[in-house]
Amino acid sequence: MPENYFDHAAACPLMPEAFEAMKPFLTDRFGNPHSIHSFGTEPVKALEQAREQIARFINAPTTSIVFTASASESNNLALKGLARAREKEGRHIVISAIEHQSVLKSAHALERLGFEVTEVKVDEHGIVHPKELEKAIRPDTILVSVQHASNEIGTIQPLAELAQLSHQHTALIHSDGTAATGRIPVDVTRLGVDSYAFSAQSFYGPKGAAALYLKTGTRPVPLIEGGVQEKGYRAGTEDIPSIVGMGKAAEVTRSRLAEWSAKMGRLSKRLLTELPRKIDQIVLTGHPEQRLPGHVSLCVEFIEGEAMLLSLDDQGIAAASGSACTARTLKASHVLLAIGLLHAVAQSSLVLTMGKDTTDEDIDHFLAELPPIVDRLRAMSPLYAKFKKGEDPYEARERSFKGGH
Amino acid sequence: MPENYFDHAAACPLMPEAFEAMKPFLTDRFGNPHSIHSFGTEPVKALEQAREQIARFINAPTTSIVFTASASESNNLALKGLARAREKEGRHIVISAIEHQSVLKSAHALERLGFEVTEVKVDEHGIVHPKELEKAIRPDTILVSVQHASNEIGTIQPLAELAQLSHQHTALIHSDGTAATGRIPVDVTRLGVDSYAFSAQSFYGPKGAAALYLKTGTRPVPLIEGGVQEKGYRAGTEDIPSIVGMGKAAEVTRSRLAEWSAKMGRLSKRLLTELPRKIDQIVLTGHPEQRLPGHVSLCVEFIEGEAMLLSLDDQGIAAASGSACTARTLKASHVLLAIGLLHAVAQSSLVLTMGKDTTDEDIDHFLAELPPIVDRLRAMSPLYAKFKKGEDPYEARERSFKGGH
Amino acid sequence: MYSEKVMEHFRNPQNVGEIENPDGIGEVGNPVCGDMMTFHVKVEDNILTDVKFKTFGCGAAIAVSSMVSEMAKGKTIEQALKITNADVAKELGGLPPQKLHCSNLGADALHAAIRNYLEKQKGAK
Amino acid sequence: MYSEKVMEHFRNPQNVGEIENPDGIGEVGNPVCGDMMTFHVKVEDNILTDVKFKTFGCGAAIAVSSMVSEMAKGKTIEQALKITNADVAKELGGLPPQKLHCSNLGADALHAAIRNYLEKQKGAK
Ligand SMILES: Cc1ncc(COP(=O)(O)O)c(C=O)c1O
Ligand SMILES: Cc1ncc(COP(=O)(O)O)c(C=O)c1O
Repeated sequence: MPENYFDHAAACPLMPEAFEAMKPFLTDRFGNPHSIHSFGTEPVKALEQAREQIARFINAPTTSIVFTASASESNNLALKGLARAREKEGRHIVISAIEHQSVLKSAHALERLGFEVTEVKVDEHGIVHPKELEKAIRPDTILVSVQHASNEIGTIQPLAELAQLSHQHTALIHSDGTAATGRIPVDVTRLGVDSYAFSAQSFYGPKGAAALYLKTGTRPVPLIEGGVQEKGYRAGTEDIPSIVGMGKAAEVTRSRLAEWSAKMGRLSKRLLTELPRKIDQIVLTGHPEQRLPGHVSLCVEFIEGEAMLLSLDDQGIAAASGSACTARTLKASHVLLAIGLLHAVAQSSLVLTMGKDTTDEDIDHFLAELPPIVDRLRAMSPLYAKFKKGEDPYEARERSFKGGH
Repeated sequence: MPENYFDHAAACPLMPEAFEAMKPFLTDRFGNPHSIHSFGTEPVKALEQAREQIARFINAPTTSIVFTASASESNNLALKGLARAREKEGRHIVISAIEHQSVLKSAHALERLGFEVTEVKVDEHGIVHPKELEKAIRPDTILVSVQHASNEIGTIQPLAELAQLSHQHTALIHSDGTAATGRIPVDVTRLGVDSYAFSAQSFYGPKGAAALYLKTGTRPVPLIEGGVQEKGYRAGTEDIPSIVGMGKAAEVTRSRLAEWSAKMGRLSKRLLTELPRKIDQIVLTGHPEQRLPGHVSLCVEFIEGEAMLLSLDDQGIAAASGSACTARTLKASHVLLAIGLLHAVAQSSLVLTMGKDTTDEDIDHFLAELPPIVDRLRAMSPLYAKFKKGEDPYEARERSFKGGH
Repeated sequence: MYSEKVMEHFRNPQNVGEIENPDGIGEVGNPVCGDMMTFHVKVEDNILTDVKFKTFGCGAAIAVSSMVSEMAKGKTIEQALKITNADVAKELGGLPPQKLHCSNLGADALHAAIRNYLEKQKGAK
Repeated sequence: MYSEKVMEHFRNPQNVGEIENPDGIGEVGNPVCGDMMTFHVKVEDNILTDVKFKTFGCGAAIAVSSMVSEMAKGKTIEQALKITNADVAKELGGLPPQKLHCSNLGADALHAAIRNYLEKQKGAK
């Protein structure tokens, strides 16, 4: 097992407080909250307490929280559900070009039902400019979806402004908050969004627990229908242990976030400052200031992401990449392409996401280990050889690719 | 807390073996199975091991299992996904009249997309007769959905026959196995169904873990889209701890089922025999022989279900009812009406579902406690008073209701 | 789910039964919907000297019937007619939202029995 | 994810580099898709006396390159042209399904270098 864990975006450890809170519900308090008998009593209380904890975490009314099983489910419910709920008012949807696949694919699935989707472009730092959003909105736009922050490049969007703008044009706005919760304070009321998706995993809660905030009056067509759980917005027996864990994690994170956030911010700043001094030809991705604390994303030119990850792993460092290989597709991350990177550069992406327990020693270790790895892989790289000879390693190939695909 | 738990259909306790198997994944093995680094290694192995355990549990190939978060989700995915996948071949769906809400509502949601739904009636024991199914099937029928067994009345369907018939008419057949798994052996290959929904809860696995069996070649349009998890049939980071727990529960249940089933069968037989001797005017619901072991369902005329449950709870007995009050609607269970019960009789339903740890003492206790409860509630009941006076307590009211609604 | 007060009335309902030769009878609800109540009242000098009920229904329906009967007993006709469902729910320490219709039924059944008495009085004149 | 053999070749790839004045050069893949390999071969008396490669790509791509170079070295042209992607994957103790295209690339790059040599030979005649 690596000792330096820089992949909190992929999975966060469950905080012990949350596990402790879950235990009774994994053992004797196993009842169904809808039961009439006493086995239902504790679970129903626990369910509503978790709802309160989570509502407080994002400054929302308790009644506005719907539990789901993943951020992907929350995004699908919001996109598909809100579009279908408003289809009589219009059939145009606007999303940013750097949304998570669960938003992207939900939007494109709606095209098969007769909706039209416009993707708003972002600038080279991944920012959705209000001006660009305004250009994309049409009179028949019913729904806008812009993430709060990016897990791939760390950029935080000017969400409150985008929300205001959407509302001026009578469009609802959904936001995917998966990357933001647990890193920055979230206040959905102040942000003014109509719905907000997030999952327990981003703040040391259990897997299988997530939520969708629905502003009072926001009523999506449900995705999973059946029983009357979650006011009919999401059928299925409630996963009380996971919901309880999510509630506890939200409560603890809320009280510690300022401190965690400051520390993670300082550590990511260190990397962002020191890495370019140690390694040449790297591209820091995302916004230099408007970015998530504890988030570092870069491209190390001429070497491929997965090869770096495997080498880091050998040195006890766990990290991620947006390269095609790591995503199990043949295409580089659409996010990295959207900010204007060449495909070949996007293949060399490295994403480091810290957590509340990341230390300066972790950073030291990383700073010591990455440069020799880069050297070794570049020594094998035909692209680096070309670069060293003064040739352009990308140009011709990038062009042939764009023609070819 | 009641000591006599007769509500395993609502919630089963997690078996300790499953909890033990989950623990490492709730603590240090928290990684994401899609990660390149070593934190992904154990989770990905665990995921595939669980898939094997679950496949073996229902005698299916390992590749045919898709994980979801609830039986409701599995039913929604099967119904909506298969209908949409085959919509070019026809737009007619057949379901039985006694399906769970998650099947019922999924089918009716499809009506809004242009599908037609026929509900096949059942006989007074809740059996879907092949002849009735045949009458309902049309040339444009693409999908049939019949549950394997009923959680409300315990009846087991002649599923293999119904599957054969559906296939003769080139319709796919989905089955909701939620009530069957954990009570009777399930062999989806022998049954011949195209998809089969079930959840870990019915066999002492964790909440939040469920699956959909998809026969090789059966390809629903996904409900939750995004990442490439579960071969694209269900996006969202896998809930490894719950999946591991489900796998372990399946493995243990598979090896003990014959024994548990025999014991539960003997205990439910005891109740079915002794209850009518102790209480007059009760109606045993469901099929007298083709029924789930450990399942007892009845209507105790002239008293309402919830009142019985509260009284039982006071005596330490946890049970369920299909009455309107307990279902939080104003309508009595559609299942009880479908088998021909009067509304007023359906309101007096009582459902007892035993588990692997239910004992003869539990049965003794129940047999001792129910009769005085019935006496007390009947003494308050205006319907019982009418019955005692020789009047018909239902006739006029039932008629006026049928006219009125 | 229910308040202690509701459970107390459910466990030990007051005034269950029928009155022999009642002055008024009210019957509301429908077993088809899960609740039915009959109220019997005895009236002397404009006062409800006795109130009895029988109820087919859930825990709330039984508790409400018991509470209504207690609240009505000893009151004048006018006072009893002023008992509202909100009063009943309040006296019971609250009812779950989905059970508020039960408190409506209780007050209705009482009022129906009183109206039955009043109509009989009119007929007798 | 990868077999021990793959990781071994990834960690200590054999024959990395370029050959000065190579007899054949092959370049396949496209960095745009995440993998690119160049193979250099030296041929004496119809035998591959030296094989070197440079690879931009994932762990599998690097391991495949290394394995292909080892398998080819010392073989005749004809033998080397018969090395298939399946052979390479097998020698590596298997590859994950989504990585099989990397083994294609490795064999392709080797064959491209050999063909380059053969063409030059033809040209020289
Ligand atoms: C027969 C049947 N199918 C499906 C379900 C839905 O299960 P869940 O609530 O776990 O999604 C139930 C739940 O009780 C059921 O009884
Ligand atoms: C920004 C963002 N949104 C949504 C998701 C989906 O989360 P899940 O896989 O838990 O459904 C992810 C997952 O990494 C994400 O990064």
